[in-house]
Amino acid sequence: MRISTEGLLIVLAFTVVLVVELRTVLAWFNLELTVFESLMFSVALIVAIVVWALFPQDGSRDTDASGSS
Amino acid sequence: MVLIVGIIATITYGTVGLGIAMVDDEEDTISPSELDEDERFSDPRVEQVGENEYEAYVVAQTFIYQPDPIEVPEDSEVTFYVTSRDVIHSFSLVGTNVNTMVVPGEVSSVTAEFDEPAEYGVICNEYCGSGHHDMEGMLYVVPEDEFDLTELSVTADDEVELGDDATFDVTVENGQLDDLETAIELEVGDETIEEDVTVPGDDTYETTLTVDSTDLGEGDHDWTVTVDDHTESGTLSVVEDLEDDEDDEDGGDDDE
Amino acid sequence: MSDATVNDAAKTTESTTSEPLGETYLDKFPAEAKVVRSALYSSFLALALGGLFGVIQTLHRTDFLRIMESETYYTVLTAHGVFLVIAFTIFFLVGVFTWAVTTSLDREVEDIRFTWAWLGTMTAGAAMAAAAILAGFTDSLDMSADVLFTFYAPMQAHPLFYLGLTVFVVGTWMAGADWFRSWFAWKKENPGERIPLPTFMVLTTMIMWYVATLGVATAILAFLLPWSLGLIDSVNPTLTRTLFWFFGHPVVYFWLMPAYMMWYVLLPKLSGGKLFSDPLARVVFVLFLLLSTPVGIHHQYLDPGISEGFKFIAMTNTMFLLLPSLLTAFTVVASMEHGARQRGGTGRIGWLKALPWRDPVFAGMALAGLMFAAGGFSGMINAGMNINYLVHNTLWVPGHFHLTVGTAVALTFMAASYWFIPQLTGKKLWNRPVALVQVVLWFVGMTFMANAMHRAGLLGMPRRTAEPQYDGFEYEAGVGSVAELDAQIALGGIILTLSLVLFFAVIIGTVLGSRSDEVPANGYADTLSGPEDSPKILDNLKLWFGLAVVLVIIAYTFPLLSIIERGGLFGPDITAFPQSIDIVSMAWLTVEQYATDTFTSATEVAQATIDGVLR
Amino acid sequence: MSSATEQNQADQGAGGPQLDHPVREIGHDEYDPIGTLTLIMLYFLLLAFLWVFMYFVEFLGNDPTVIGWIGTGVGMA
Repeated sequence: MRISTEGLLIVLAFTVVLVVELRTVLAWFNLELTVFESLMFSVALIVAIVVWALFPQDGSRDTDASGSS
Repeated sequence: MVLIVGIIATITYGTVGLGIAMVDDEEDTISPSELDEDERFSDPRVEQVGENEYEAYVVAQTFIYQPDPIEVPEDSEVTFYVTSRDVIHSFSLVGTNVNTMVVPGEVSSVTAEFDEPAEYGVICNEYCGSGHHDMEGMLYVVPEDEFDLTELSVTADDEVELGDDATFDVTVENGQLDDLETAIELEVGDETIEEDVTVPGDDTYETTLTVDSTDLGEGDHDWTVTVDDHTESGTLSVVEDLEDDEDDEDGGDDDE
Repeated sequence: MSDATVNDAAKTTESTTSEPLGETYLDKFPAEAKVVRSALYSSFLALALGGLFGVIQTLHRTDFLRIMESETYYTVLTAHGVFLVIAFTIFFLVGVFTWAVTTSLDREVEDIRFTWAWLGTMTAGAAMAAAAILAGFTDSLDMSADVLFTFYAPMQAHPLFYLGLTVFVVGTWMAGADWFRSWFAWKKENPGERIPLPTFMVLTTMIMWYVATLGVATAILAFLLPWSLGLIDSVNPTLTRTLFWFFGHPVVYFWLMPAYMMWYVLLPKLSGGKLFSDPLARVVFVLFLLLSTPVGIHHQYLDPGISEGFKFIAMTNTMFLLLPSLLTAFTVVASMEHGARQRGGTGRIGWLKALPWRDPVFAGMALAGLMFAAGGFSGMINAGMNINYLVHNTLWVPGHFHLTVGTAVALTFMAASYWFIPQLTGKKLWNRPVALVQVVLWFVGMTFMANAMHRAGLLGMPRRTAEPQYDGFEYEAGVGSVAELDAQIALGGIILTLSLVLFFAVIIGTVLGSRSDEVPANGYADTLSGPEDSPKILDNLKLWFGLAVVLVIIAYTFPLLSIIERGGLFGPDITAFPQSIDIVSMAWLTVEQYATDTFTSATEVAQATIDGVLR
Repeated sequence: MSSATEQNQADQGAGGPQLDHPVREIGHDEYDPIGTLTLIMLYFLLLAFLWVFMYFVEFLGNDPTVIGWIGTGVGMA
């Protein structure tokens, strides 16, 4: 775990905001994504963040909170 | 502070520089129960009031707009006078900045320019009762050559005796300000009568067309009167002898 | 991400509690705790019902699931609106205000029976209004109140609805009297002392409320109630509408002020710091007191029968109302930064990572504040006069207030509940991770819903409709499609419902738990710059009350007179004399000049205070 | 950063009211809310940009718009 479970949760929450608006913002720059493409992109982004977060850096600690949520 | 002043400045620019006006209190109040006696709202309609200037009198009520659809020409400046017969509604052209509340007792007047032919949905965006979501109308902005405010009405005989003349009283009303140059065309049976007319602006032209029933022969004949895109039609019976009240042939009104 | 270590280290301390243990509110004020608890439970009941109606209508209007006739939609919508923005928020805030007054004055209420009496009055009123609304679901009762939260005449509700609202408001007036009574008693014992900040906030908010409710009280008692009872035949729809918005705009500050109070007095403490500035906080509340009411006409930009000049003045006032909110943004963020830096945060942006994000109370309030920043933007658009043509009565507007009252207020209240319920019950919060997931879910759900609502509004999709699908035309979406926006709204609604379920799980779990001595002590944040730094004049409530009344008189006399002149007191059947409005307008311009001067000097005081604090 | 962490842990060990003085105490005079100013400036820039976008692109691009002349409204005459 690189960041705490709670930290990950917050980061993911902010990612959602980004993802929701991404398609509109890109459209201003004439980058038209379909719903499916943007969905795939967001899933990929979230998976990337989760993988990055879970990547074992200093052993496996921090299990206290994740179990109950 | 800078932000606030900037915002107010933008709005002021919109008002002064671009001439964007708010709905306001320039119109007198009106009693919603007396709309039928009001000269503007007893007959909801579009009227031409100047070159490229039109006025639309619209009544909103649960859960319709009158008139529906509203038709105006392109390149026109239209002032909508909207009032309500019952509760608070709105008059909103979807996807535009034409949007006003419609309050009973008040007349909302909004002016907008329509440069190109288009179709707009008109919706009520203020909750007005259980059928609120069904309250919609249409506004058609049509090409100039397709637009007219001409009204045609025809009074014709139902039945004539063989040998008599069948008469068609044609009234053409020109709601626009320019003269209307057109032709009245009557087709009855195999006969065609045409009359070129000029209807002065904001005026009415009346004429009577006659057809000798001998030319038609006995039997039923469908007739059509055409002025531009407007038509009126009906059926004329030519009979040997009128059964009763022989000369009293003031003919029922044509069918629509 | 080097700060992660700090987080990890701090975590062990926090996993028990983020604050020192000690005497809870329940220990100190057992009788008051019971009242506050009852108020909170009432508000939770309203929240549960309102939330349920919320998800039903979300799925209905987006056409995903229609379990009822579209006619019934408006009953559901009325219930959703009234239960959430009136019952949920106000029951919660009277609880919090009682807590704030007793805690900060450090004294019990003067007479607990009176305290119960106002809570009982409010409950009775709420029950009456709720009965009238809910009766709309059944045909067997000849009663309904499908008039939505705004109850615009000539739409009429059952008299019980108007009566219930009146009784409810009278209850809140009594509550205010209770808190003023406490303050008077305290002042007698502590002459010359500054009013403690939380009490100051309560008192200014209540003064605003007294002024604001005069509008709705007049509308109901003089017009709508007699009219619904058949005593008078006709009402002037523009007049009652204007009186409604006289109250209808300040009421949003009545919801918002307690949330602001939480951000000022709890959030700095939870961040591990102190409130940046006590005087600035006072200035903010005074500005809200002064400016909240004389702005209501900005809800009527598109109304016929009100002149453009009045609308412009309402807009100017409204724009200045941005000032206290922007000051709040500064003060609250600065307080959080103070906490973060005390916790070891560094850098221009990096300090954000040092905040206690794993604490659901903190995370909820911080996310609520962030959403409020976004809502502030759409609020600016709403406040703009001619740009209002673009958004008026479209889905943009619900998008806006789901960010403000639906998140800034509701999420702050929910997060605050995680702090209050342990205080009031002496029981430890059940399951902090679930609570954290709950607040984050609310944030995510509202992101989807509010975003899509704003965008649908820009396409011209109306609010307050059961079926925004029409026969004659289709919306033109620039990016994406209407189906996509509908899906986002529905998804948001479902996530929010899930979040609500978790909220009730945590609350019920906590209440059913057993007493614990691990509950943090009752208290509120210290200040970096205390009341001693603020000009004494800020505590002169009489002055501010007087000034608020004057501003309201200035802002409303002429519009109201003009409306009455046009349409008559009792509606359009009475002949109007519109030509005399010209005279009124001339007089108005003079008065406006005076108002601007007054305001400028008020702003100067604020500016001076800010400068003083920043130095 | 690491020293701060240690100090924090030390505080915990003492069992005192940890988070009131978690790492260091910053008083009024030494506190410089630079991060807040950064965020607020960013927010202001965003607001200004979005306002301009909303007004000049979304609103003015949403023709037709209600027009008229100032002075027709009695209030401003």
